[in-house]
Amino acid sequence: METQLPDRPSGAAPVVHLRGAVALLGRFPALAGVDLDVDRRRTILLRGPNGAGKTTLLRTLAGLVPVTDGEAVVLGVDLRRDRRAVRHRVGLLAHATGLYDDLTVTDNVRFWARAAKARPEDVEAAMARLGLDGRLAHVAVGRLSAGQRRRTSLACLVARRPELWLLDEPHAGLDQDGRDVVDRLVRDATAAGATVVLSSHELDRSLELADEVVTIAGGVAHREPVPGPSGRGAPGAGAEP
Amino acid sequence: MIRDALVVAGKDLRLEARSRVALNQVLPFALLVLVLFAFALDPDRGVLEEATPGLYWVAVLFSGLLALQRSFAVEAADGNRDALRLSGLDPAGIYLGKVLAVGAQLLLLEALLGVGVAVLYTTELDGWPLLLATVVVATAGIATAGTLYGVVAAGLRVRETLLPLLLLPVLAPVLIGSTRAFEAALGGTPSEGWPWVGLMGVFALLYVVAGVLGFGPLLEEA
Amino acid sequence: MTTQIASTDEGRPSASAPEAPTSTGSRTTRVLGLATLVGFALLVLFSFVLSPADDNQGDAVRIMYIHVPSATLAYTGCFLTTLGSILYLWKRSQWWELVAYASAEIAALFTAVTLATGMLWGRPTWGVYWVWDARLTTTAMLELLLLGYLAVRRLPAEYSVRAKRAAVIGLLLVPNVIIVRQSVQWWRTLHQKPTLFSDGLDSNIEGLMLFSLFLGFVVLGLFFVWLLIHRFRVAWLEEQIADTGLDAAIAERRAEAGGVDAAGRATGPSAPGAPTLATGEAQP
Amino acid sequence: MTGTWPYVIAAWLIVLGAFLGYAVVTILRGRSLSRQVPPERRRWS
Repeated sequence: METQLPDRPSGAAPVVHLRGAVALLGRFPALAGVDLDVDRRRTILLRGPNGAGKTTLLRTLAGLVPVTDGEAVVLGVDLRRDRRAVRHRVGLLAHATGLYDDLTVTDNVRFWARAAKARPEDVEAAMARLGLDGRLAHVAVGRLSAGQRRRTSLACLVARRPELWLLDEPHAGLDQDGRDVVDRLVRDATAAGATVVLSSHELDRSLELADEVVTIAGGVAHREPVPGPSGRGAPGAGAEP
Repeated sequence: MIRDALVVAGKDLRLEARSRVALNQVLPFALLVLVLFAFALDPDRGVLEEATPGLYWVAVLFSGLLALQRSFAVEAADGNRDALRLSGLDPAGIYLGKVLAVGAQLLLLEALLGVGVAVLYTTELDGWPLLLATVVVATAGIATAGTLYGVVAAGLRVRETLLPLLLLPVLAPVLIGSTRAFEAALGGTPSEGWPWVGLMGVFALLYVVAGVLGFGPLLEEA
Repeated sequence: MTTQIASTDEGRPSASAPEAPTSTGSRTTRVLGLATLVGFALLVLFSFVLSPADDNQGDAVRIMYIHVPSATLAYTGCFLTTLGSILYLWKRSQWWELVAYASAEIAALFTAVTLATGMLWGRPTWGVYWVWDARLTTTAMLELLLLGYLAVRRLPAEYSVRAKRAAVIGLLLVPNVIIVRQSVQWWRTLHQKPTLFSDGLDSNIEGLMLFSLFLGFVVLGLFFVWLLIHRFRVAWLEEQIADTGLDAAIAERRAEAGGVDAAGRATGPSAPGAPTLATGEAQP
Repeated sequence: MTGTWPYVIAAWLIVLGAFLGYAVVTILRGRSLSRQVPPERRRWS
């Protein structure tokens, strides 16, 4: 059923290396033997129906969900041995924002950045990048719209400067401008040497970003060729249909 | 660890400064309890004066429970546990930070309740060194044990009912000790009170150690 | 000791037990159970017929033959719970975690029995059901602490989550009891005379009374072990039900891909067929 | 001292009843659970 992947050609160790990785949510095998390799500076798009295991895969890569079987190495850290060691090096944008409703946008970004020992100037830069440096900076997060909250958690992520970006539906709930910001962030991140794994249902947009598409279904990954001539090779060819 | 504790405590206190839940809700509740005791125990028969130390600490315990619930309600938001685990903060630091923030709020609460008792029950405060020492160790005990049991209950749908069941029996020695120590201080026999301060100190120490060691695994669950 | 209560297949030659039992009983428990039954019959005989009434307490002393052993075993169970919790957190031993859980439940039963018998002893002896005696109060607090542990252990969650939460609380059980006991003792002795129990039993106990008490310890001890084994096996079975069928679940999970995958491909732009593609090949 | 006998009897009845009840419940639970677990996982030795 699952595809046998050829062994990697020799070279730099991949950022993500999964072989037959199984992750359980309670008794349910959300990941039922995933094989996945991601090289540095690449952008991988995960697609698949709801409940296929995309979110669990991202949470597993972040070191949140334990891997119970198979191999799993992320950023050189063996997740089966010590999954905590990888956490401060990745940035996960999840559905839930994890922000404190009663604190302002600045308070939130500053707290999470300070927790990750980020530099203060990175906090300012990240907020400016997401368009949060104006009026919004001093508004309590509980009073923001869903899109604005998403921008706030993206700012927390940017300020941390993660080596591996894990974006769960980053375009969801954002306006046109916000989506453009996300796309630029992804491109800048890979240009700066980071690696991105994102899941999305907005294929038009994310296919342009992705170097590679991986379909997740039934807790197993299948690699696919990138459809069309787009991808990293032709960044300018992303004309909207 | 200390740095992380200060970051977390700063966040919690800032959160309180912005939302003022402890100030606007917990504190009035504590004063209300004092008034209710006066209704229940006739102030004219002297019962109230005799029972003042006990009533004071029961009021502290119940309102402290509310403060603890609040301290973990803010962390119960969707995805917050994940965010904390990913944050790079030392779990022991998170624990100590929350203990510090809860402890600071409790101290404020106790100070104002003390004024309330002095005014409403016309208690003459005496034996200051013992009173202050008792307040410090009792607060440390409530905050350290409460934060540890708070994280066990946090994130559960039943946390409002579970936390009192877990915490109040555990805090029984603190209630007994702080009440006896206050009685000793107010009664002019402070030497009887100091062993209790020691006992509560041991209690707080036990829970600091348990919390520093146990908070990480407890945060890790799920 | 590990194989005594539950073992995996290689625990002992299965020739002695060719068929898996359909209950939590085994030869050991049947022997223990029989001994317990006989023991209880003897204990009743000794407590009610053979042993005399006490000079001070009168017939109420007959309650003591079960009250004192229950109390001892309640504290033993509480100690076992803490021990099991420590060993679970330290060695990740599920066996010890289940021992901790089983003994906490049994300790709760014995504590309840201790409290009930203590009150029924107190009424004729002291004239009241309850006094704020150090031992009584500590035992009552122990019951509450045990109920807290059990409440946490029984919350629906994944095994490792439940076990970890409960183990942290179980670990603190004995320290808590010690501190509670210390505080209650100081509390009661600062203002009034020492515990009332001390003049009750130890003063002039001899002969048949001492033997009856000793028999009580033996019989209740046997019963405790018998219950512990059964309760452990029940807990074991509960976790086995939760555990079974992981392979089946994975196969089922993968089979989801069949239907969904086809649907995904129908809308997807890529051609069906072997989706094999080495990472390097896509590189421009 | 005949007044103490009701208390003694009550105490014993409560104890024996509680023990018996708990033992029966435990055994019955074990039986019903045994049926749901594959035999190789419930071999006590």
